[in-house]
Amino acid sequence: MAQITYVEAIRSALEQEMRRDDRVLVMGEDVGPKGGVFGATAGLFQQFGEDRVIDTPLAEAAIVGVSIGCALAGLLPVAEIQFLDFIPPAMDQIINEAAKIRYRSNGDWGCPMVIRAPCGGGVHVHGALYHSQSLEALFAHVPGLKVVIPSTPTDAKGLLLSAIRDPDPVCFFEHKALYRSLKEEVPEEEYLVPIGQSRVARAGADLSCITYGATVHEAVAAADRLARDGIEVEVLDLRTVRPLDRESIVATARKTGKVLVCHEANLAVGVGAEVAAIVAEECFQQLDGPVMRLGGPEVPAIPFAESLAEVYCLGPDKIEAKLRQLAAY
Amino acid sequence: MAQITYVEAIRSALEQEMRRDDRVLVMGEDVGPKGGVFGATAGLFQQFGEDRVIDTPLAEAAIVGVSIGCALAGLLPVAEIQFLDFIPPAMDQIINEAAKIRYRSNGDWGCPMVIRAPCGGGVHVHGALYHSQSLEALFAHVPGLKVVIPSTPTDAKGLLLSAIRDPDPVCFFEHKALYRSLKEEVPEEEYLVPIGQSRVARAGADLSCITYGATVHEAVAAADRLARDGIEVEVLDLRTVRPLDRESIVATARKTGKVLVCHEANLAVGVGAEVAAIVAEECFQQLDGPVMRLGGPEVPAIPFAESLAEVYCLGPDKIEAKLRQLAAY
Amino acid sequence: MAISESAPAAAAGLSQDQLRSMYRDMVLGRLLDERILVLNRQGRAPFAISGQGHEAAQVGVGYALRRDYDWLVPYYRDLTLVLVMGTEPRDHLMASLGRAADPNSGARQMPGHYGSRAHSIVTTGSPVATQILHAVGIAHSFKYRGEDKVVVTSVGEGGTSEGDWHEGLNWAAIHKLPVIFLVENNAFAISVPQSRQMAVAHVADRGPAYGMPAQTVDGGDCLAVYEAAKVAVERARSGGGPTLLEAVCVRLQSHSSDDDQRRYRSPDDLAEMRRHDPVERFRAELEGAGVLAEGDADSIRQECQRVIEVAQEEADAAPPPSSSTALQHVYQEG
Amino acid sequence: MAISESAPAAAAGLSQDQLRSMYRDMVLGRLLDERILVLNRQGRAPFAISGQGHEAAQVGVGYALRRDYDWLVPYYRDLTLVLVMGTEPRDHLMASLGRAADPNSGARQMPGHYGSRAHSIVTTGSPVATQILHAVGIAHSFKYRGEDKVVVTSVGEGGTSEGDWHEGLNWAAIHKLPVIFLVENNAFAISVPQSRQMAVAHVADRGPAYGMPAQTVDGGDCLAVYEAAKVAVERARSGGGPTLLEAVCVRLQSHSSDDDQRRYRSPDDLAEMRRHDPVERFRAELEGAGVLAEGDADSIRQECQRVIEVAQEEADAAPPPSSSTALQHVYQEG
Ligand SMILES: Cc1ncc(C[n+]2csc(CCOP(=O)(O)OP(=O)(O)O)c2C)c(N)n1
Ligand SMILES: Cc1ncc(C[n+]2csc(CCOP(=O)(O)OP(=O)(O)O)c2C)c(N)n1
Ligand SMILES: [Mg+2]
Ligand SMILES: [Mg+2]
Repeated sequence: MAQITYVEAIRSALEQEMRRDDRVLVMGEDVGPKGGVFGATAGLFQQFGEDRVIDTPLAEAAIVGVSIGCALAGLLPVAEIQFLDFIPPAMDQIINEAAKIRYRSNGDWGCPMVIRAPCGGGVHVHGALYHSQSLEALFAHVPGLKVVIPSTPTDAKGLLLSAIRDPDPVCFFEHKALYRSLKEEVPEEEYLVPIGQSRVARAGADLSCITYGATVHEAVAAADRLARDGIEVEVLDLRTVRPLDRESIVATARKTGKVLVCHEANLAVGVGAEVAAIVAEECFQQLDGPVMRLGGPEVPAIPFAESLAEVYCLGPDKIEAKLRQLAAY
Repeated sequence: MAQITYVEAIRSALEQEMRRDDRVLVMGEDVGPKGGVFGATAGLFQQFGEDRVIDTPLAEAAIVGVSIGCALAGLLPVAEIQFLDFIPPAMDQIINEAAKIRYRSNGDWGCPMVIRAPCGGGVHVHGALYHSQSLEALFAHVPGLKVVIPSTPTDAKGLLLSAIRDPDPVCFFEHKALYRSLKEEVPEEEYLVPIGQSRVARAGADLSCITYGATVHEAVAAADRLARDGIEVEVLDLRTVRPLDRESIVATARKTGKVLVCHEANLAVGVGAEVAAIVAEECFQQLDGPVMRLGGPEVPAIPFAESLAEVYCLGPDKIEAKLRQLAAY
Repeated sequence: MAISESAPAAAAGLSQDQLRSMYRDMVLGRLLDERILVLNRQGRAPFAISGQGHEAAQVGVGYALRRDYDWLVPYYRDLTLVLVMGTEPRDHLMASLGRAADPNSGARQMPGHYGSRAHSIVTTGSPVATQILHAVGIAHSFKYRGEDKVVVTSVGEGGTSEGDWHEGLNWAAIHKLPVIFLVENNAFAISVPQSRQMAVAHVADRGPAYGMPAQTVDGGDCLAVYEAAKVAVERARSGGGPTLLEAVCVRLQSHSSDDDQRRYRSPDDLAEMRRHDPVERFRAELEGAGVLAEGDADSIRQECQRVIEVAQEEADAAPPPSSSTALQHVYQEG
Repeated sequence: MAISESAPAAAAGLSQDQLRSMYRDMVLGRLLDERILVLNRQGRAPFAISGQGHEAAQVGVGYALRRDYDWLVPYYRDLTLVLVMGTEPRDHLMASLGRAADPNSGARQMPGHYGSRAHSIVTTGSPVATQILHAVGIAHSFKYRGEDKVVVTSVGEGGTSEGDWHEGLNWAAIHKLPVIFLVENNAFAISVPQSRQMAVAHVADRGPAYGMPAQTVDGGDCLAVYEAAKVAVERARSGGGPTLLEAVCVRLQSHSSDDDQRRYRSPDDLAEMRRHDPVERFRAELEGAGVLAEGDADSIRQECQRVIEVAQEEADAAPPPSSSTALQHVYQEG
């Protein structure tokens, strides 16, 4: 096993699956000779040629819409949207078309495709308002879609392979801050991490912190600090935000009785609201404190200047403070 | 005061405000000579001419994007999207542009505009998958927007006037089933219903039912049935789903200790999740039962056949059943 | 192109049988369309959308395709075209009446949203012009696999204002994909006249913007459309890339059963339009050329009516979908 | 258009002073651009995007407008154009260094996202081509109020693939709005060459699709662009409607500080491009015509450098935005 980064794990999943199945194509802006703005498709053009690694026009609706057509005709397209911030032009194709094709045709047609996009920001990413957004809530609301947000290189590879083999459209969002910041031993051979299953990132019996994406690492760091005081926080990494792993959410909440849900995305009507609502409904009798949430404040996105960005972003300090507040409840 | 319908209230607000302020324009598909597919702009073309009532090309991104330009240049556009189902092509203009203009320019520019769209469906609306959607969650998630969903003719007029005079972009969603189904005495003169303030549609001390839009009437009907058994349900009509009237939500929840949130939109990561999460966090000590939710099931939208549509839709029966379950808790 | 009296069958390389079959399909489409409007007026079909006036264009294009080989990504006015591609009147009556046996959607969608994997007719939704991009992706797949299939996608002239249309034509031209963009131009997008939709006289004026061959053809002239479509299909099949084909049609009925075009079109305009009924025109043409003998048109009409009667009886007797199926097929099951 | 040696000043109706001023603005834009790249390489500016190679086109267009009267909806390569419209080097250095005094966004956006109500430069975001529609709405407002203002919006050739571009041009043409669509065609959308973006040789080939006058002009030829822009502005101001103006430019630097164009462009291609530096070309032209005497170019350069030095000193000393402002201006306050 080699130590590889998150972006290398993505690249390796794409390459392995393209080698295994010639129905798999990659398309997007700059995915060809340049290898993608983050290198996620580096070398694929050279290896598989321009028929399978397609530099598209600058047109997101087309990237998704043409991918849908490919899926309808029996291919397995992996569309890349250069930044998640630029997915809204493709929203109609995603939520009105891809998500509804199976249902509207009463199962006659299906739409197996993956939409990959880098998401998220933070004080050291400098993407600012339009290169930092976490828009997963917009997709997590929509039946017919699956939405996956891996937090580790191992999950990135295993979930991407599952996504490509999934018979339905999967949104696959990759946090930019993770691309090169952590390395991990990742099996070279293929393996599948199932969509819809969360993972206990850190076990604990006193509090639950339910989260996903890059925030998992911040939550674990915060939990480690509480552990020094003998407070054990269980960190649940959702991995998939649609469909949610309801069972595991309920299990950890019932076990600890105190839940903090956190994510980088805007808080209001976010994925965290859904998790909190599930806990509030299903764990009423086991709760020892209010279900708390921590997430992006009421501003449109993460600002450029560090002094502003840090107001938006979470980080271990804010999570720690909130966990201590909950612990003291 | 005349008895008028919901759609007449909309029309009357548009007409009055266009008379009062010549910066107000209306644009959309078929809003001109035809007067809109639901008649919301009937007669305006004849009264105000083609410069102020603009039949646009079939292009939703353009309807919103051109309206943004008008707003930037000092006009007060009211854009009509023919059905809320067809707003996704304009999503980028709404969430990346209109919603972010003030923030991204540090307050140098503003974007006063209204986006009107008929939403919702139901067993007797027959709009099916693409003429029935309730997509408000997608906008309620986005800071920078306001999202208004009136449930009565009186509110429709007063809120629309407020929306047009609001300095920021307002999404104004009108439930099709309400357009002609109920009449009410509505003041002929102008009046403003403030954005962001809910309304107690029915007072009660035993349970709270928090909802909005057409569902308000179903909830009131259900509540009336419980009243026969001496159970008094308070129905809170949110009227605005962004920003939420947090105070009133918390107040009713604390008062009754038992909360059901319901809406026609898909349940997962919906507005109801946010309301439930607020209640779970802020009313923990006052709750006497789990926060329950009722909403659209896990299917992409409302199907055509009545036998299928009724599985999707709420209606007083389902709300009643859930309220009784909560009451019995 | 018109059939010369001396050699009608030879025109366009069509046999007399084929010409009669084309006429028969036009009549079938028209009569079925009329029947659906009747069901709507009777309050039995909650919604209907009519393709009357577009039949000649649709038959012309449909006959240029290889059935059960080439693909179609249609739009809601294409009743006649999806009949040509192999669907049955029964299928559409099931849809109109909201029956479980509606093969398009199992009564999940409003009628007029065609789709049939069996006949390579791609499932369609309501948002205008989204299908353009699907057709491009399908054409991409044909090219990728080295198949010589062709895909046709259709849209109204109103739909050409959408961004998706632009993005699709541009992409297809870059990659020289085997796709034909059929625009059925009936001069109205619901109530909005062409002059408020575009500042050009013909949608085909937009072909050169993409480096794409484009042609405007009289959509009331079945054989002219057939000829133009054949050229386009041949081009696509042989690797020559996409074509933009504009068929100028009339919209004989209102936009849909929820619309009344007398509210925004003048009586003169409507009367003038009615003089361009393509079904009548084709009948006259075939009779003039001797392809249809006296009485042929009548018996074709009767045969079609009988097919529709039988289909309606079936649809009448068919059950609505069971409520228990409402939550199925959101994701692949099993 | 080139300046004839005999009557250089008269060419294009520009005085010698104006020509020198145009040259000065080009040099200012270039030097400021270079300075910003230096700040980025020093690790002081986290992000930079360069307009080098586009200066002549931008000066040509900017000088055809009435400053503080006409409007601009720019894109990220328009540093020189927004300088012509009245912004100052200081403004852009504040943005690059993320200072509170950045007038574009108060350091909320990445540098290169221009906006200034004071100078009628509309706030811009990152999604490519959205601004096209804003310009159309602005032009609509001018026409509605009977003002004879004109709005220019710019975009790269890559942006013309987006649906918004299509929808905007179509709308402007229908209503004959006073807007100029400037396309700065540098043949690349990041790494994607024009041949993968469109199947036509010139973006201006798309004008007729909308019924819109369109012209391709050498974007390295400042005065040719000025001439073409003047015609377009005159047309717009007098009610003649929109124009599509394509200026063929070179992208001398990589797409942005996060890109390295040597990874996808050949050394020959890059070398050939470098021979087309528009600033050098204009200097040679003006010197040849005697508009710039010996030493003029040097002293202009020095004057610009001084302006930039002073601006940078100011920006260096300026504070970042206070954290307390991060939540402001989401909605109108007070
Ligand atoms: C994206 C979208 N916007 C609006 C509508 C509502 N709508 C349905 S058909 C139609 C007009 C279409 O006109 P055209 O494309 O010319 O086709 P025609 O109906 O004339 O055949 C409109 C506005 C829609 N279905 N989809
Ligand atoms: C909607 C959207 N998609 C993708 C991007 C990422 N992106 C930024 S600039 C660019 C290329 C633009 O090329 P072009 O329009 O030719 O302008 P140029 O940079 O060459 O001046 C891309 C893909 C974006 N900003 N917005
Ligand atoms: Mg039409
Ligand atoms: Mg470019």
